[in-house]
Amino acid sequence: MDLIEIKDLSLNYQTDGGASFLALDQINLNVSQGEFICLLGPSGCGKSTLLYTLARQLKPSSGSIKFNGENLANVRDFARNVSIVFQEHALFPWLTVKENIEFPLTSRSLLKAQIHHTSDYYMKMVELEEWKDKKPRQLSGGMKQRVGIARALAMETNLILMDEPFGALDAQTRSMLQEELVSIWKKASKTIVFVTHDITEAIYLADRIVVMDANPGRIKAVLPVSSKRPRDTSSDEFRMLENQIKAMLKKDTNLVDKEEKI
Amino acid sequence: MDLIEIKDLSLNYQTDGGASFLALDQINLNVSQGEFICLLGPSGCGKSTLLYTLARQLKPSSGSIKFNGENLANVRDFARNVSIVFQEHALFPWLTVKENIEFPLTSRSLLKAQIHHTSDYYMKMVELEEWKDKKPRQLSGGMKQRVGIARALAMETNLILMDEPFGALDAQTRSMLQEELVSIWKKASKTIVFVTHDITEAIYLADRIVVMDANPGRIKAVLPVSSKRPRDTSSDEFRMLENQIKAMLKKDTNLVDKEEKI
Amino acid sequence: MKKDLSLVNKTFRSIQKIIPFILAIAFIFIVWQIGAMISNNATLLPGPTVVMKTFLEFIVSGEAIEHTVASLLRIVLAWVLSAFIAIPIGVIMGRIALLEKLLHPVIELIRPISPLAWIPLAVLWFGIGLSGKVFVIVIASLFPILLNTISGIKGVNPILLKAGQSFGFSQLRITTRICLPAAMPTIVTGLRISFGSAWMAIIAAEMVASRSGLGYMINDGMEILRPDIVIMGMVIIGVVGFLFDAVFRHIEKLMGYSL
Amino acid sequence: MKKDLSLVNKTFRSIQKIIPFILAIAFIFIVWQIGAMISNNATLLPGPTVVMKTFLEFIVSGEAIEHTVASLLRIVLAWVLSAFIAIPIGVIMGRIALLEKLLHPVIELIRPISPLAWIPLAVLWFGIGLSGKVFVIVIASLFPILLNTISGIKGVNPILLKAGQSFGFSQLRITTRICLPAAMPTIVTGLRISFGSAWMAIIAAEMVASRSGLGYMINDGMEILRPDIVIMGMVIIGVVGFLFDAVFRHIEKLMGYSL
Amino acid sequence: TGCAKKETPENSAGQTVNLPAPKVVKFGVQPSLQPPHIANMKGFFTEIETKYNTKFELISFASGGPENNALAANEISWAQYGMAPAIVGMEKAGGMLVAIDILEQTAIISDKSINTVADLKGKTVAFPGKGSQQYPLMLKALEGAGLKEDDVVLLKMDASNMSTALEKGEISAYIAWDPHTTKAISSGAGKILVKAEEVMPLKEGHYLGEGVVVRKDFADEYPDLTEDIVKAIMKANDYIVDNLSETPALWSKAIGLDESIIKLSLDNNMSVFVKDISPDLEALNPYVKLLNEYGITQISDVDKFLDEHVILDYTKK
Ligand SMILES: Nc1ncnc2c1ncn2[C@@H]1O[C@H](COP(=O)(O)OP(=O)(O)OP(=O)(O)O)[C@@H](O)[C@H]1O
Ligand SMILES: Nc1ncnc2c1ncn2[C@@H]1O[C@H](COP(=O)(O)OP(=O)(O)OP(=O)(O)O)[C@@H](O)[C@H]1O
Ligand SMILES: [Mg+2]
Ligand SMILES: [Mg+2]
Repeated sequence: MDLIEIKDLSLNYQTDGGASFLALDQINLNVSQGEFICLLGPSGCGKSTLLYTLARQLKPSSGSIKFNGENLANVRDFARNVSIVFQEHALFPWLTVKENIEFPLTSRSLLKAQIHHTSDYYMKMVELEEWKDKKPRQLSGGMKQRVGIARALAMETNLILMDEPFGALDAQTRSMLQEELVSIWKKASKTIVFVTHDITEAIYLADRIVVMDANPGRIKAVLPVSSKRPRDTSSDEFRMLENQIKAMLKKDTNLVDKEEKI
Repeated sequence: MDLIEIKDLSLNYQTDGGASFLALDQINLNVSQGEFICLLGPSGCGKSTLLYTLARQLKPSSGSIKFNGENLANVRDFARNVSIVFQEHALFPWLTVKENIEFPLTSRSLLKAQIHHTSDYYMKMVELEEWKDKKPRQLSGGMKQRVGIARALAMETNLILMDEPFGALDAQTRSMLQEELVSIWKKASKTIVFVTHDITEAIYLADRIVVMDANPGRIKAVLPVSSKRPRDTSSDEFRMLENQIKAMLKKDTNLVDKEEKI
Repeated sequence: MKKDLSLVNKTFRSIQKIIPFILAIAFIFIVWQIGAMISNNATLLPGPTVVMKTFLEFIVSGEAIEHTVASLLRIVLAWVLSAFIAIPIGVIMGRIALLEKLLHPVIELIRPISPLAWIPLAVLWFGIGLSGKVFVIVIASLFPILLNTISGIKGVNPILLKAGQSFGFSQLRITTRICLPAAMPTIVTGLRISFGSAWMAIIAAEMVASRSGLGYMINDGMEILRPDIVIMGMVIIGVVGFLFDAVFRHIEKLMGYSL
Repeated sequence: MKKDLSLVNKTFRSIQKIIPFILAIAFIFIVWQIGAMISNNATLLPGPTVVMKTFLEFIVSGEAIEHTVASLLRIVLAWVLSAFIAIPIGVIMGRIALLEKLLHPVIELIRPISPLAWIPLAVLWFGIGLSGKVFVIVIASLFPILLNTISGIKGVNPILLKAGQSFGFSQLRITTRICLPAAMPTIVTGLRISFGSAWMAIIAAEMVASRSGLGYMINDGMEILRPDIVIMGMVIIGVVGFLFDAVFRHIEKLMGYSL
Repeated sequence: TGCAKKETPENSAGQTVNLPAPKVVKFGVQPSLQPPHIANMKGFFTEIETKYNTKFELISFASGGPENNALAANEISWAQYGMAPAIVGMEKAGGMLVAIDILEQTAIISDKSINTVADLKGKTVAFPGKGSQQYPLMLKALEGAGLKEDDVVLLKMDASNMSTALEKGEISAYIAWDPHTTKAISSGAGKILVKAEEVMPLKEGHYLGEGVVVRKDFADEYPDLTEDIVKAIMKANDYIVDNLSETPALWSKAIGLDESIIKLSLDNNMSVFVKDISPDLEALNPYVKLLNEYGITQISDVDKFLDEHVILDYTKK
């Protein structure tokens, strides 16, 4: 049994005018335990929508999502099963690094000592012990994202959802964090669903890449990446996959260009 | 005689505490007429500082800059010789596309008809005629940058300075605009100094890449790019240059990482 | 068919917009009625019905309109005057840091003093006629415009200034053609707040000897033991103030969009 | 050596900070002196020297301090009360859109009505003691806190709310542990503005009935044609208001940084 | 000025041409039972307007303080108000007393539990401010009962709120003028504790209520006009005394006060009018001294003060 089973999932946004917008159209996807999945596609193709539907923050219009064989809507203690790493970190500016990481745990009935133990463990994992008493504004962008990752890890959920967590970072920091994420994912043996619109990133990270298509949001292809990690971005295998996906997306890009989103 | 001759240029920022920060240290660089130069380097290496010194918005602490053989500070009618394309477009939100492009010309003693003629010409060049009566907020990010480029072109200066003009755009739009920029540069036969921290972008665009180094801001290398345009980003030549620059910058990146800018 | 639907939709939505307003009035009336019943002192807090009756009388006699118009004229005059004084000064202060540093404390020292306290000086300098009242209102309405203009000008995106410089524009041109339009939304907000302050100062202003206006009506109502008139005046001030604010907010929104 | 220099620097810079303030006072004094000379009406506008003399008398007799303290106590009380009323209501309105839609027009209808107009009702409902005065000040100081709290809560970065939801937090926990701290800087700004409004309402409040306070002093000075007392009161209000605002701005800045 | 009128008004002093007068005569009044309202309603001012080719403007003030402010700023040249503000106006605002046209209008109103002024010891008593005529009268009343200012809690408040405070039991008594006094009586919340005349019988067994003040420079520049205005007020006063039952309707129309309250005030002798409204020096003198004693005025030479500021001629003519 797969961890996630998405079947015929559609999602309609109700817009103000009374009209509706089909953001996800007949999505079918299974994710197995421990897998690293990347959702890739042009802006507006519904990547975030799909992710937040998995996070139960959006309700499907039709279709079903099973989590551990159970209907997603019925999963109890949802926050112990699924955690999220947001784009632009979503840290609480008035809390220190340590407090940010511990914040989700404060609503669980845990002893203080347990909470400290957990946060220390994951702060070590993302190499932030030295910065634990700093406020987010004192951190660089990359460090903020590491706090966000540590926070999600500290929730010790099976599934971690990530919405373009590295989108706002510069190229160097970004590739560094990608490396780190892969090693953490291996260490902690989590299941990750990762949204990106960067082709290189998707190929570098994913076990399988879910290429999506806009208008309506559909799955265009699911591409397995078989090469061993750490992956060499200049290898021929990498190149080929990159060019294949580029070609796939090209048509979309032109479409987007012609319409010129306003 | 080269268009720009920079000799032993240094620039010290005076900080609040009374201390000073050496942002440019002994820069020597010549730019010839019609050349496309890219300034490449990690964040904080002084790329923008160098650019704005050329734009005469910052004063050198020592050294000299010659423009057309004349001392830069003495160039008369400076705005007719040098124009700038800013990061994040710097369009005036209350003016239409056409008005934005014409705005720099309004302070010159030109006839209305002349101004309209000029703006029409460059609007056509960047393919924006259809959008001429729209306000910036009605445009996509890529279109805004094209307006910024058209505005700089319409000033009909010999030298155009660009400070990461595509930094805020997504990958697809970005590569499209790079293509366009190259073709416009050829058509209008301008001299361009272009700041970027994206290696691929620099290789795709430049005649010569000026690789800079941080702390203090220095020129590390000046690499000519000889391959013919349009350049193929997957060609071996491209790859090699890319890896060469990456290796060059690697040391810096680690440095930056250790120091963790706060 | 589609068009019809959208028309129905539109009407429906504008009705929807008025509903909270109507509910608000109903809510206030109910609280007021209860308050009147609890106070049980008709000579001091007449209920809504009594006030409505007085209101009708004042409408019929034309006094309600007359007083409202008189007050509005004073306020609009003072407000326009404030704008003419405050916007230029604010622009100059926003552009010249030294001047701002020097004048800001002056503003901050004068600002806390209520318009009420200025009444004797208003009488001395400007008399008990229109200008005296206008002065008192200006005291109340000047500062929001001034402070918003300064902060609007200082808050102009520096890249727009850099751009202006790169065009070879003079400082004057940068100020009038770039800073002023860029600061306009903030200035409009200042104008809105200022109108509100002016409107609140009308009672104080019309304490300076007057024979018309809502403030006069309220002051006089107190003196001649007519609480119904006092409360009617309050209601008119509330409603008219609300309506103007709504109009200004609309303008503000349009301005914001157009930028 | 380096330390010494930085100390000198620091002292120098704090002196630099006070300079504009001193210049402002000097400026006001000069304008005032000129104004007094032009008006040439000592019964209505005495010059700075006359007022300084009165001020010294009032300092010696202890009255200046006594009135200032009396006013401050009333204001602080009313201001704290406003905060206790407005922050919870504001938080609830900010969180529950429907409630905001319903109550917002009520606020906007009541807000334009000057505290002055409420005096008769203040006497009726709360009497002439402390509570009557406090009510009048609350009318002035409630709305800035309320409106800032609502906008602060509504303006909380939605991603923080999403994060809270994803942690499995209850609505109550999200409100108290996320919305409230995130809105705190805006609320503090509201508290500062509110203190200013309260301070401006002191003259109106002390019209309710009093034997002390700066408002009382000014009202009384007006009645017995003692403009020196009136102007002294205005100066004290200006200076004390300025100082409090400066302190609040400092707190606001600290708050802003810590976020 | 400068308008030659052919038809001679009967009561004119003889001149028919070029009677000097300002364009507008600004007259400060209050919305209470003041004779200038009656003069206005009965057209006595209109006669003067025609004769001098001028205009009367009655400007309403809530109390004597702001009225004095306006007088000092030369924004009004005539003012009718309580005797204490009148004397402050004479001292500081360049005013001159020309008439005393109301003898009563002030009283101490108390709740039912207070029977004598002495009962006020330790109680809270409201007064309308130090600039009012009520303040010295209150002090005098206390003095008469053997009390000092500190023996009661004196609270300054707006007269219009006093009866509310009394009804709510927050004060035990207050001192005010009509209609604020009558209001508490008509609502049953209060009763007259003492009337002003009992505290300070200054003229014909009455207290000195209100007076008319003119700016000295106005009287100097327009002596005839000043005389005619005083006469118009005397005429109004005579009318009030002679037609007491007609006046409530007139006042009510002029100031908006309810007719029944005005009637009640007159029936209770809250407002007392007499025909002799000359500023009687003998009556005034103790009053001026009292004000000085209480620190309301800072007149250095009390004995000379009145000579300089009161013109008896106008009313005696
Ligand atoms: N609340 C909403 N109401 C209506 N339409 C919405 C809403 N949220 C998103 N959409 C629309 O649904 C589509 C998919 O949005 P989504 O945010 O999932 O895209 P995305 O793939 O994450 O894009 P990006 O890369 O820009 O983040 C878009 O066309 C968007 O305009
Ligand atoms: N006004 C200033 N005062 C003091 N230091 C400054 C100032 N402006 C820039 N600096 C410093 O000078 C150095 C170079 O800055 P510059 O903006 O030129 O870098 P850059 O290469 O353009 O970086 P980026 O890619 O982040 O734009 C940086 O370390 C920066 O902190
Ligand atoms: Mg998205
Ligand atoms: Mg830069």
